[in-house]
Amino acid sequence: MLEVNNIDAGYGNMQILWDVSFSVEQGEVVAIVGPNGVGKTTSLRCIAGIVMPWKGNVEFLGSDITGRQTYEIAKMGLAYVTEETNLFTGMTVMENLQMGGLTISGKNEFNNTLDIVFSMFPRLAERRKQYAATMSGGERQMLAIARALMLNPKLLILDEPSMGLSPQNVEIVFDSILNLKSQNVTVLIVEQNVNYTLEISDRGYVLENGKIVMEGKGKDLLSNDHIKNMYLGIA
Amino acid sequence: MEKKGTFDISRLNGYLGKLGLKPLGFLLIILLAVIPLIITDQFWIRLLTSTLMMAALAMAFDFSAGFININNFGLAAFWGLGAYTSGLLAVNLGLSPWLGMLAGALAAAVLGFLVGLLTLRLSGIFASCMTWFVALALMALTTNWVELTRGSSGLSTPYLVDSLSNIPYYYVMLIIAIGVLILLRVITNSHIGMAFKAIGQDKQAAEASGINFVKYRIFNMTLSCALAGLVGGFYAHYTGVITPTMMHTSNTVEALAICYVGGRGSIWGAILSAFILVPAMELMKGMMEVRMIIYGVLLILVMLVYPAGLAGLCNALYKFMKDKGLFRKFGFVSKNVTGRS
Amino acid sequence: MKGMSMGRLIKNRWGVLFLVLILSASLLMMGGCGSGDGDNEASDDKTVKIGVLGPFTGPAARVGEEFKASTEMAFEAVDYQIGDHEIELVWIDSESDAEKAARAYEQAIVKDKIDCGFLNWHSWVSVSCMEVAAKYKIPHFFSIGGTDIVNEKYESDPEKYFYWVGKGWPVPEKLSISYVTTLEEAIDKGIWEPRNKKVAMYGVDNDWGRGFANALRSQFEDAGWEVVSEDWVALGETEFYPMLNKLKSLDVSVIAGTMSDPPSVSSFIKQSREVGLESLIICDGLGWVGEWYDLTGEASDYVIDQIPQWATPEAQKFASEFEERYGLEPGANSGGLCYDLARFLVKVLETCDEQYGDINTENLTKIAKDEVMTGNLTLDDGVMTSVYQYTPETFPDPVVDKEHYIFPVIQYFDGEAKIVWPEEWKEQDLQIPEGM
Amino acid sequence: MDPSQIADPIITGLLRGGLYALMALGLALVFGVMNIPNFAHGDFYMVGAYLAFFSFTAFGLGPILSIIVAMFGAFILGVLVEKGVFYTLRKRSKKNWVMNTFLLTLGISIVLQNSVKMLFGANYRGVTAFWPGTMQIGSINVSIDRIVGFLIAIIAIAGFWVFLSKTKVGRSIRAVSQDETGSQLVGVNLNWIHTLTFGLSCAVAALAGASLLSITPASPGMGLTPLYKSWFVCILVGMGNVGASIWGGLLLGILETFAYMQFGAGWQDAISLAVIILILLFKPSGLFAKKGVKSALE
Repeated sequence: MLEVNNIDAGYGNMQILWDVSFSVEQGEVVAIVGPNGVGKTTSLRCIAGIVMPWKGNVEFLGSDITGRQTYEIAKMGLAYVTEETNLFTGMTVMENLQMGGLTISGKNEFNNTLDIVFSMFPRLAERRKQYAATMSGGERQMLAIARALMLNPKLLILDEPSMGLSPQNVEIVFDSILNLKSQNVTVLIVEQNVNYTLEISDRGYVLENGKIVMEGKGKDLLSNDHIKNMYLGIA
Repeated sequence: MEKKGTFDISRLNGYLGKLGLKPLGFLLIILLAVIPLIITDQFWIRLLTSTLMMAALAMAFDFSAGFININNFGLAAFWGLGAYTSGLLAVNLGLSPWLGMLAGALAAAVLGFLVGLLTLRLSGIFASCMTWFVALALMALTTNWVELTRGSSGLSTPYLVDSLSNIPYYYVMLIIAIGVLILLRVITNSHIGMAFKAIGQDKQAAEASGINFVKYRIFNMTLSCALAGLVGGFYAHYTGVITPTMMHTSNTVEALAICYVGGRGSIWGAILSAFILVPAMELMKGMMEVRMIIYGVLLILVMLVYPAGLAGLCNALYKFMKDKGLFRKFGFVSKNVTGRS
Repeated sequence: MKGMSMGRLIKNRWGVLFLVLILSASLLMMGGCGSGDGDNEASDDKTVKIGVLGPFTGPAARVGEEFKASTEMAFEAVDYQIGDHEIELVWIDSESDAEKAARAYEQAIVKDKIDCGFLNWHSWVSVSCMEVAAKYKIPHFFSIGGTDIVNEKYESDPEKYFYWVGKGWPVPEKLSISYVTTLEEAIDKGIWEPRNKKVAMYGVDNDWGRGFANALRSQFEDAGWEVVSEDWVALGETEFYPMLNKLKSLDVSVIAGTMSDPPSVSSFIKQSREVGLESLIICDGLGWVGEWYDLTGEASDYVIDQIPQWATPEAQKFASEFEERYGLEPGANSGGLCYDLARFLVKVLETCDEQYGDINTENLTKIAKDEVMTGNLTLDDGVMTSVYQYTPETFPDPVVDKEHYIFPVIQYFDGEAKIVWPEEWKEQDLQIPEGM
Repeated sequence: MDPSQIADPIITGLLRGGLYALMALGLALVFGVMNIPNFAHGDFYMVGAYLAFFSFTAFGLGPILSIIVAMFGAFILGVLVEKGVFYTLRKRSKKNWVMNTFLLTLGISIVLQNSVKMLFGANYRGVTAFWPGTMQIGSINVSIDRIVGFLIAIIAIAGFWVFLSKTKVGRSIRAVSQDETGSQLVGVNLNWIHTLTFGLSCAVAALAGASLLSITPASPGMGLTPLYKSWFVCILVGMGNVGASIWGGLLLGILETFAYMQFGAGWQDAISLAVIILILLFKPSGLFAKKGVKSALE
């Protein structure tokens, strides 16, 4: 459903990505792992239309979306939870979710989606009047995922969902990802928490220095020596 | 890397470099100095005097706008403050206009210092707004304190020199303008200039690298205001009458437009654009509104199309010519090629 | 930074094109104008340049428009020709600001090389331009700016400031006394029984407003009135509720003062009715511009002003011609007075031509000194007032009395002015609204 | 002390403040959503006044219709300006955006003012009254025009509040002001919202100019005073705090009226400015600065 073909990208004069290609199939959970600053986030931004790739193209649901505007891509059913979460901090939980469901036209449909999301994140249901600015890191991450789900996405992209969270909160977030997987949502996830991530992923890519250096089934990658060396600290 | 044949010119270059000048700029200054010998028409001399004055104001503006990223929206008020200080001292205490100019600069510096303190905690655009508010308040005060300033009726001030000729004024203004240019160029080319740029771009990062934000910002505001005050002091004794409308925002806007068309953060670009814009505007005075519309459109276009302004254009041409080796052909070899950026 | 600027330049061809265009355009312009200047200098000496000073832009631009129109009409009547001299008018915009005016005036002297100056509206502009005229020894005829400060400046050095030849408007007290006289006469005759003898002064905050209000103030005090307050408002102010409410609570019988710009004065009158001010209003200058009634409406009823009327057939002819040509209703003071003064100037120029055969700055100065100042040369067929004459005693003011220069006191009803003073011209008695 | 001495200035001040609040609302909106410090705001006020004048006098439309025409006209002008200028700049570069747009608005202001001057001259064009008559409030008489003007301001502000908090589009506008990327990610068309916001802000300014026509006649330079008044308000309450601008507006109105009555008409600006500068000295982010909202502080 998503195909990234040979993209080069960067900022200003600095190239970050070199001939990067990967794909995500319907119903899969795909992970991109790699050290800091190798271009994981940049590649996601290329998909979401925030960064324009210099070369190559991105196909989503069979159509070329390279150069399309972010909001158009979002409307096609691609939800992207960024590292910074990009929540509307001056709005309540409810309003954030209403914004997430902006593309839903009918009132009933909206309420149904909301029910589903609240059933996944009961904690948010309790706090619907709370301002996003006053929430804890874990709650924000949850809200960000919930807001993305309000889009009824065909593909959900998560960028470092465990970033800066306490172990307890990390668990909550990963549980919800597993939950999504069970509900047959397609997920593309970028994480530094390699162990956890590859555990729950169907397939994985390893990005180093702006290039895809390895790809394979999640479990296979976990047992790979290079991965063990580099990311898991197992000699 | 000095070549034998170009030894002298390189030496000159070195001295000028210390003053933040280039040989071409130096030539132009000499040209300006001899202009009254060539053009004797009083109108042109007056026009050039106004041009130099606007150039000096625009340079003072650029010193804040182009470096610490604060558009001093109240610059005209500091200009007016200098003028009123000097004018009032001359009228009431009989102080010589020459000392009055310095007093004007001092008064503007003090207020600039206070405004610097006042805006210390504010970021760029809000600091600009604050200077604007202070300027509006100052203008309101000047207008309403009729007992002191004669309010909007204007204050008649003694002339600087007792002569029908405008040439003395021209030279005084030329000296002030060149002084401002060299002073600001020397400062901005030194480590202080780097510090200004650093705090203008990112306060946190600058502070993290050990730059004293408070000191530099206040120093910048004080100096920029003081220079405006100095020019104001001159102006008071040039026109012979000053009114509170001097402090009007539209005068700041004029300096601002000149600064931006010239190229922000270059200092010397302001002179260049003043020499194009001020005479052009003056000659179009018959077309009142049209000329202001041109001003506005020019400002919009520069911002949209080529924000580096005239200075950026010149730098690009300079570099282009240097890359093609055109200077070598003419014997201009510069040690310090980035001196003008 | 530097490395990038070239890259940007190449990428941005439009930018380069645009800047090059500006550069070449401005160079062309400078070149073009430079050569134009050369032509001017080469033009023959027979052209007489008259710098007409007026507020052509800014808050009093409306007055400037009337200045322009009436001056043009006066000179068209002689076909811009005095003897074999051609007259060229140079418009000097004072923008209602002393400093800008002085700059523009000096510019006109050095750039356009005017032979003499003419007209002006504001006193503070007079004061600043007097200095310039004195500096360059250019005679400037018949400026309307009338307050004491102009006279004071003249008296401080009559020799030096003589070049500001004759004011077209006397000091305010010479005219403003008529208001007090009008009210006192009405009280004597029993037409009006004021509930108290309290008066509040107001004025636009400049030489004119303060000069006028101070003159009127002492005249009121001399007549036994108590002045209870004074308010100065900025030029262009349109918000008067706070001030009017204050005046209302002071319970004065009369408020008196002046404002010279149309938006202020019309807002003031309109709002005075809105807040229900129960005082007789003396508003000097309400009718100065033609369209005041469009701005105030019926709020101007009962307001007292002092303005010459289009009384004579010549005056009416001028007014209708003016309106036809410029689509503006002329104000008596700005349009009419200016027309008279321009005709006076034409007379001055003609006399100069007859006596010296050449019109230039020097000869005009002599005419000013020998003929105008002495009262030999007068304009006695003015459309607004009987005779414009100066005498060495009154100089720089014109002679003010019923035979020469005086404005009737009028009261407005439905946009029409009715003369209520002096007795000889009176159209009706002073009317006092209910409850005052 | 006579209670009316306190009450009268408060009433007068409130009537005045309502329109300041309306102006400030538009300014705060554009700054909050688009990060543009709009120095041409006063000129849209001026455009509104002119449009209302011509609709009322030349075309004989009623007062309400004239005001509506003014709003729509300014909205369209605002949309054109946004598309022509800010959109172009946004496409080119977002570097140093606040300063660059500030200069652009200055340019727009110069162009608008002088174009109007060229077209209609420097004359003052006013109407004596939209709705003749006066009304007694407390101990003072007030013209119906002022009361209607105040009501228009209050209704417009209330309408805006409902629009921003209860509708999808309004919420999107707020979302954009809080997080541009976030709002794009949920499918908000940023360009559209920007254009709409700028147009609305211009319409609001024009609304204020049009409703005040009988008090302040239209002239090319009339926009400067409302411009800096609305800047006072915005900075006073905290930049970008759209909701608080109403309180700021009313506060400024009252402050000015008291200054006017105590010290005379000329001093109101100096006094109110001094007070504002003092307040900002102690509360640099404004009186009602909200956490998480863009503030003036570095």
